[in-house]
Parts: sequence; structure tokens; C-alpha cells
Amino acid sequence: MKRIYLDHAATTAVDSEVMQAMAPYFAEAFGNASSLHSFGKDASRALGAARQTVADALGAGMGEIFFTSGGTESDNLALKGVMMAGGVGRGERGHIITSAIEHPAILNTCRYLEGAGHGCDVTYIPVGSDGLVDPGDVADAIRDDTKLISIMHANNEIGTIQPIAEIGAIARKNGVLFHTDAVQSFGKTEIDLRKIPVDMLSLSSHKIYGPKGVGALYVRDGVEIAPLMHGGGHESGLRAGTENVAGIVGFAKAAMLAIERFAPDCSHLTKLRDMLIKGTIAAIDDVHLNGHPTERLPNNANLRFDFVEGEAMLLHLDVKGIAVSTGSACSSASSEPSHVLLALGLAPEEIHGSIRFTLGRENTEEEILYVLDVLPEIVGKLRAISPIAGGKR
Amino acid sequence: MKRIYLDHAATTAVDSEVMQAMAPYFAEAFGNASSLHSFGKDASRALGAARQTVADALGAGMGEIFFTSGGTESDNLALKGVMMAGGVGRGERGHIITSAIEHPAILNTCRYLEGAGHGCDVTYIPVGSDGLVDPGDVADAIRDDTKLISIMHANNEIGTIQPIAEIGAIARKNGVLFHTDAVQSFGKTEIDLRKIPVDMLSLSSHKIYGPKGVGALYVRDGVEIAPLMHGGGHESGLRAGTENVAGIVGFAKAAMLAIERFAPDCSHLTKLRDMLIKGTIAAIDDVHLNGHPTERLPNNANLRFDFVEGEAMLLHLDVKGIAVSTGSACSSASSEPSHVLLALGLAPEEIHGSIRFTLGRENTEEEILYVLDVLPEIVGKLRAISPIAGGKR
Amino acid sequence: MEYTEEVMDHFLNPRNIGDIPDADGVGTIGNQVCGDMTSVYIKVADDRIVDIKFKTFGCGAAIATASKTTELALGKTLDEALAITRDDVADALGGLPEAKLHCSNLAADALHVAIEEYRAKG
Amino acid sequence: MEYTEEVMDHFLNPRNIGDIPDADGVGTIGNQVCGDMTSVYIKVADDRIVDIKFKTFGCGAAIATASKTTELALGKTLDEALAITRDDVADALGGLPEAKLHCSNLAADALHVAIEEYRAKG
Ligand SMILES: Cc1ncc(COP(=O)(O)O)c(C=O)c1O
Ligand SMILES: Cc1ncc(COP(=O)(O)O)c(C=O)c1O
Repeated sequence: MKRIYLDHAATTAVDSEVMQAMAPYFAEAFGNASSLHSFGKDASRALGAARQTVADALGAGMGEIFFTSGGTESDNLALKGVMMAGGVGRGERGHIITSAIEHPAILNTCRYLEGAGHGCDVTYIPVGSDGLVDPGDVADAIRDDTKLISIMHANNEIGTIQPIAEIGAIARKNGVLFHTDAVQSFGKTEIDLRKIPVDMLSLSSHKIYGPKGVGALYVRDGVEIAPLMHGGGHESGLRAGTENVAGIVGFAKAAMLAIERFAPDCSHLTKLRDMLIKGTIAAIDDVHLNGHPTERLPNNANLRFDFVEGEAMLLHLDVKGIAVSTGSACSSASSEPSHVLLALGLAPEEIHGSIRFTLGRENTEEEILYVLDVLPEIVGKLRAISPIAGGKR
Repeated sequence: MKRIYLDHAATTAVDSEVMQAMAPYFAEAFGNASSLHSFGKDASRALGAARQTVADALGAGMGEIFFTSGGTESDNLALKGVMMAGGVGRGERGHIITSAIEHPAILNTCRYLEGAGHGCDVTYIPVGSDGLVDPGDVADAIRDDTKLISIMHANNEIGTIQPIAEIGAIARKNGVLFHTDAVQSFGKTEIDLRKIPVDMLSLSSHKIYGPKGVGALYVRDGVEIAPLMHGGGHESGLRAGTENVAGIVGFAKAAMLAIERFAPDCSHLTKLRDMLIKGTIAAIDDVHLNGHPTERLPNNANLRFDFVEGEAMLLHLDVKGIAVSTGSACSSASSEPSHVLLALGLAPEEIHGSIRFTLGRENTEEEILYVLDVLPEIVGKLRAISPIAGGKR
Repeated sequence: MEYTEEVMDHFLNPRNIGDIPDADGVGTIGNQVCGDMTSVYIKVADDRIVDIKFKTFGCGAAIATASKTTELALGKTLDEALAITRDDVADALGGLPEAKLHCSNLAADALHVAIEEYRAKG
Repeated sequence: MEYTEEVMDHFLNPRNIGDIPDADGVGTIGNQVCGDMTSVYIKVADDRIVDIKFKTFGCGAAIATASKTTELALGKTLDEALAITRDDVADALGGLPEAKLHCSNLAADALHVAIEEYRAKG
């Protein structure tokens, strides 16, 4: 059976050019970048080139890029790093402003920092029913002891793009650091750190057709953060551990490709996304788009199918070879319904019927047509046995 | 030029069988292991199988293996995790016992934990001139508030193997947790967690012919530790972040191969090591072995060449295609001479003349003969211009 | 643990779906955590369940367990049907993933409510 | 930054190595951090350095800078030789890695000490 992958926000397949770029660093140029001999020098040169590539992709300086094990680590390092460097938890107190719809890597780090002995207060800014943070709310939340604002660039579930330039300007004006989680937005919306006032920014390789287990934190020159991981003096002392050279090289290649292919990727994705959204709404009654209609990633279609439950939809689609994700509690090990959809003000049964389609470079119109072909039958089948459908299909 | 890699303690080339095992997980079975669709299930099955493999390799249970980004993270997680879970730094105080010759991942984590506000005292047990920790010293250092003993299994510089069974027994008798860093020892000396009383154990993939950026922490059932990284509930909540499936699969394959090839590997390495040690001492005057002569890894020959400096030796060897490492300050970004060699009681100029040869599976007798061939000339050249050689060659 | 083949079969081809307009007993149970809901409709003759139907808004496990429950209950006496436990249903499906146990209770519970409703009517 | 070709050349083929038994001036400088040590021996005639030799216990940079220093100093007047700085030596080698700057000072310092020793003998 042909399989159609529409879950690119979860992870992506490694691009063939990325594979090629990584290949030599497993068994040939396999040295430890800290070693002084030729194997080590080959590795450290590759690392330097990768750092330059990622820096260029963001409009940053090479010394501002720190490689990590992924988006989660970058987010943890940004938040805990700023607090620790500021002495928060050791006498000092500090305040963080974030949004209600951040990724768990931010939210659970905030909850940890709020815990006893860590000295933090956190304000969670709500979002409108369109999923947007109001920059005015951020400004209003700033206190004397606010040390950091962390608002994600684009949301992983509903694809909504936040006004980070405005939020960054507010942060700067108030002398507060600004971090943004750009794990989902990089490569799908413009990011030029020469133009927007961002102090820290998280990236993850496996969301941009790079390998898993690699990411980066951009830290603007002069911003002080403390390391999470202690050991050898890797990454200028900010992140100990032998560098994953092959992974980092692959990540950098993926970042370069994301920039090179930015315009064609975006127009391709936007076209497929709109085809999917319009087609679904035209073919099936009682379907709604979650999140802002235009301020959203070109590859995200988060659709709400009334009267049916998400996991059941997901399983039916999977049987048809179509891979998607859902905000339903029953979809994950945790049994909480999506905090993002809750924050939009949706009722639990609406949340349970939400399906996230996230498109990728390799998806085709044909695939979308196939999805549009099978969706009505699946929804119909589930609504037929739904006690809350009231006879609707 | 033929290149001879004798720096396997720094890192290893990825084995071809490991490459093969990983290959499908980059672009085919590339799913996110948390996803419910078929791509996700393929990934989570692979993850489960890898966890079982690593558990089997240690004589542990599957639920006791937690994957990390490498040895450094495993060490950090073990130490900080125990302290945090015990409330140390938030009211409580705690005491750690470790050795003076641990890897920086342990030592610098200890220094961090000793810092203001983290509530830890640390005792650094010295070693004898042979590099061995005396278990009696560990027993004597135990206090009422001792929460953890962390003594490495085998040292990365001098290869000395510590009596961890005895130390573990002391820990157990005193109701103290015992962690050991087995990053260097795994695959080169027997580890069976059914037989030795170890509560936590760190592994790193890239030291055993697996990919870089992957490792594991074994945590005995019932031992409570707090996570370092917050986010999605990966690794049973102990380590958030999308799992590096390809890397973990590669690591597991490498661990399996290490067990399968254990006996032939050890005898091959021991033979080459002894050939190198004896040959060098026979060919060149004023050469000494650092570390215990027999309680050492089968692949480690750390030799001290009087009157010459290590980096100069390393560079000359590199020009001849031979990759080694040195304990000399001038060999690394940090300008401290090796803390391990200092702990043996060596004088600075002795430390500066120490070269670490660490052998690997693919090394041959021929290669060792070549090394023995070029070494005398290099040492002679450097001694000829050495102001402290007093005319010796 | 993943869904067994038996679970997938009942999920994809649920038995006894629909409602019974003139049911002798109806039970509806909703689970707040999952947002799941199952209704079970029964026809009773000679103290036996002679017809049974269900409707479920819920995940794969919820649908499959409801389907299986109706299959197990059909033709049983009311006392036998009341004795059907969640575990019986899970066992008959070849097991359920740990995380799904909490949303697989709906159907057995709804069946019991339907029987009680029938009995309460006398 | 890595070693330049010029550094590697001077490291692998150091110029003016050895000592001068009847030297007019000798300077020895040791660096505690690196454990490096360099001795410079000079012969002086008509206020010029007419012969110069060195011995170094040290890393690649230490050896190369010592070699380069002797090359720069040979044939120079004492005042010219005294004016040779660490930076001159590093520049003549096409630069040195940041981390190596601290152990590349030995040779210029040892040269200056040798000249001062000669002058002190007067
Ligand atoms: C917005 C966002 N932030 C952070 C992460 C975490 O990144 P990683 O999976 O690389 O740890 C993800 C994806 O999981 C994400 O979508
Ligand atoms: C004994 C020891 N512990 C820990 C580490 C750190 O492991 P990693 O490089 O995977 O972070 C190393 C190697 O660098 C090591 O030799």
C-alpha cells in the first residue's frame, strides 16, 4: 500500500542530500572534534563549517550558535540557563512570561521552575480563539523582576504564527530577554535575526528533514546563560558532551536546504494546504479550521470534525495509509486533551475531534486528492455510530 | 598515506553492521516514536527492541534503561537526578563521594553541585600511584548525609579498572546509592548487573563503535531520580525530547556486537597492547607505563616519555599518520595538565611527556610494528632539542 | 502494547451498531478524561438479551470494546450479562494497551446501566 | 585556528637547534602552565648576533616559535634583536592559535634574557 505521510510537525524523513552530507562522518571522518590529530581536525573543521551554515541561515554570528541534542534541550537550556545565570533559585527570584500554548518543552520547564526552591514565578499569557497572543498582554505582564519572555514563533499543533517582532520589541524596550521556540517555523516562515529583536531561539533538526537528536540554541552575543550539562568544555563551555559531528553536519545541511528551497517549498505547501482545507470543508459538513486562517504555517491544516473522536479518525486514516496526528487525549500516553486546543476555548468534544495534517516537501496534489477521497467515508462511518451526531454524517 | 587510529578512548568509527542497522531509520522508518500511525509504530517498536538489547547487554531489565544524548548527559542525569530527587539544594543538604580521577562530566558536575545554593558537599577520594581507588577510603568517607557514591569503572586516560564490586558492596551496606561511569569499560571488561551491586551506570555509544550523540543511563528499579530535561513524557518522563531512533538503534546494535565479540576483542586488544608497551620500553630508554600494569583496560597503553612534551610527540606521530592523545596541557583548549596524571603523583614535566595509545578492534600487529618503528626516531629528535634531556635520547 | 488484531477487527468492522428505537433498556456512560461516550440499547425477552446495539463517540479501544461487549452479551441471560466485566471484554479482545484500559470500561458499564434500567422499569 | 604551514615547517625542521658551549649569552625561560622550557644561546661579535642556537622542551608552537626567533635574530644587532616581540614571531609564522599564544612567548623572552646576560657581563 502507498503510504502518505502528513505528520511533518511530528518529524520528517531525512533528506537524501542530508544523508549524503552526513555519510562520511560516521566511519571515515569519525574523529572526536576535540582531538588534535588529523581525524580530530577533520571533525572540528566540519563542525566549524556546520556552525557557520546554521549561523548564516539565521542571520547570526558563528559564535552565537550552540549545538544541542534537540529542540527540547534548546528550550530547557534557554529557560533554565537564563534563570541560573541570574542566580534565580539561589537567593534571587525571577519572573518568566510565556504563553498558554507553548510546547511541553517550554511549559514543563516553566512548571519545574515554578516548583519549590527554584525561585520562579511564571505568567502564562492566554491566546484568542484564533490562537494568537496579544502583544499588549505581554507588555502588561512585565514586572520589575521579569527576566525572560518566551513566546513560540509558530505553534506545533495549530501552526499559528505569533507576532514575535512586536513581542521582541516590547521585551527590548523593557530590558527583558526574549526567547522564541522556532522549532516549527524555521524553513517555513522568514527568520532573520538581523531584523528582529530576539535574544535566544531554539531549533530542532528533525523537523526540517535533518536527523533526530540534534538541535541548536541561538544565543545573542552578550546574553549570559548557564549550562545545563557539565563536563568537557564543548560548545564554549555551554554544552558539554562529545559533539555529534555527523548529526550536526546533517542538521546544517538541512538548514541550508531549508533556506535554499524556502520560496518553492512555501508556495507548494500553501497550495496543498489550502486544497486540503477547502476540499475537506466542501466535502464534509460540520468541519472547522482550528487556529488563525492566514497567520499560520504554510503546511498546517488543523481541522475539527464534529461528533467524531480523533484517534478513531487517525486509525481509520492509518489503515488507508495516511499518517496524521490528533489533539485527542486518547491519542497519547498522557490522557490530557490538547492544552493548545483548550486554550482556544474549544469544548472537550471539539478538541477530541481535531485532526492535524502537516504537509511536507514531498507531498503531492495526488496525495491530497486521495485524502479528500477517503475522508468523507471515514467521517461518515464514525458519525453513523456516534451517539452525539444526531443523525448527521 | 596509511592512517593508523590509536585514539579509541576519544571516539570510534561506526561499525559497518551498526551503519546497516541504523540505515532504515533515517528516511524510511523515520517516524516519531510517539506517533500513533504506522510510521510511529515502526519507530516505537525499534526503540523497544533497542532498549531490550541494551538491557540484555548489561543484565538489566528493559524498564531500567533510559536513553540519553551521550555519556556526559548520563553522568549529569545520574548525579543531579539523585540530588534533585532527594530535595538537595531545596532545604536538604547532601554529600557525594567520588574519585579524583573521574571524567570531567562527573567532576564538573560535582563542582557545580558544590556551588552556592546547590546544597552539596563532595569528597574526592585520591588514588594510589597505580591509579586505583582504595575501597577502604570510600567506606571511611561515608557520612550520615551521604546520598551517592560515584566511582568510574575504567579511567579514560590510564585505563585503570576500579574495584566497583567492592565499592558497590560498601555502598549497599551503608544504604548509599552507587553510580559508576562505564563509558570506557563497557565491551572491554565484564559488566553483569545481576552480579554487582550498582544502582546507576552510564554508557556512551560512540566509544563502542556506535554513533555519536547517544548514550544510556541504567537506573536500578526503585531508584528515584529527577529529570534534567523537561518536556514531553519521553523515556518514562525521565528524559524529554523526541527519541533519536536511528542513533539508539545503532547504539543498541553496537552494544550487542560488543557482547558478541567480547572474548576475541579482548584477547586481540590485550595482545596488541602488550606488544606496544613492551616494544616501546625495549626500544626507548626512560619510558614508563602510567596506571596499574594489570588492572587496566585491554586497549589502553598510557606511556610516559621522559624529557619530551606530549603535543610535540602527538604532532610528529600525526605527520606519520598515527593518531594518539596526550595528557599535556598544551594538547587541549584547557591549559591544565591532566588531573588524572596529577592524581597519580606525577611531576608536571612527567605529565607533559605522557602519550595515550588506545587500541581498537580494527588495529593490526602490522600497525603496532609500524608505530614501534617510527617512535624511537621521533623521541630521539625531540630529546635532541630538549634542554632537560641532558644528552639522553 | 499496541492494539491486537482482534481490537482492530472490531474497530474497523464494529458489530451491532446503531440504536433500538423501542429498546427495553438504554445505558449511556461518558468518560470525562477521554471525552468518550457509549450508549448501549437492549431488547429483552424471557430474561435474555435478544437484541443489542451500541453507539460510541470515542477512540479505537472504546469502539472495539463496545462492539465486543454487545457480541458477548447477545443471547445471554440478564444475570450472565451483568456478570460481564471489563476484564472479560479486554481478554476477549486479546488484551488492551495499558493506557487504554480507562476508556475501555464504558461499554460494560453502559450495558449494566441498560440492564438496571430495564429491571427498574419492572 | 590550526597551525599554519609555516609553523609546521619550523616544528618539523627546526632551524638552529642545539647549544653553544662557549656562548656569550644564555637565556632560559620556563612556562609553568604548559611545562614548556626554552633555552637560547648566542654568540656576539661587533654588537651583532653571529651565531644562535636553541633547545626547547615544549609543544609544537613552542618549538616553532623558538626556531623562528633564532632565524629572525641571526645577524641582527643586539638592539634590533631586543626589539623582536612575540607578535613579530607569531606574525612571521603566519599566526598562532589563540590557545597557543601563551606558550609562544618563551623564545623571544629567552632571547632577551640571553642578550641582557651578555650585556651584564659587559
Ligand atoms: C514547537 C516545538 N518545540 C520543541 C519541540 C521539541 O523538539 P525535539 O523533539 O527536537 O526535542 C518540538 C517538537 O517536538 C516542537 O514542535
Ligand atoms: C569515562 C568517560 N565518561 C564520560 C564521557 C563522556 O561521554 P560523551 O562523550 O558521550 O558525552 C567520556 C568520553 O568523552 C568518558 O571517557
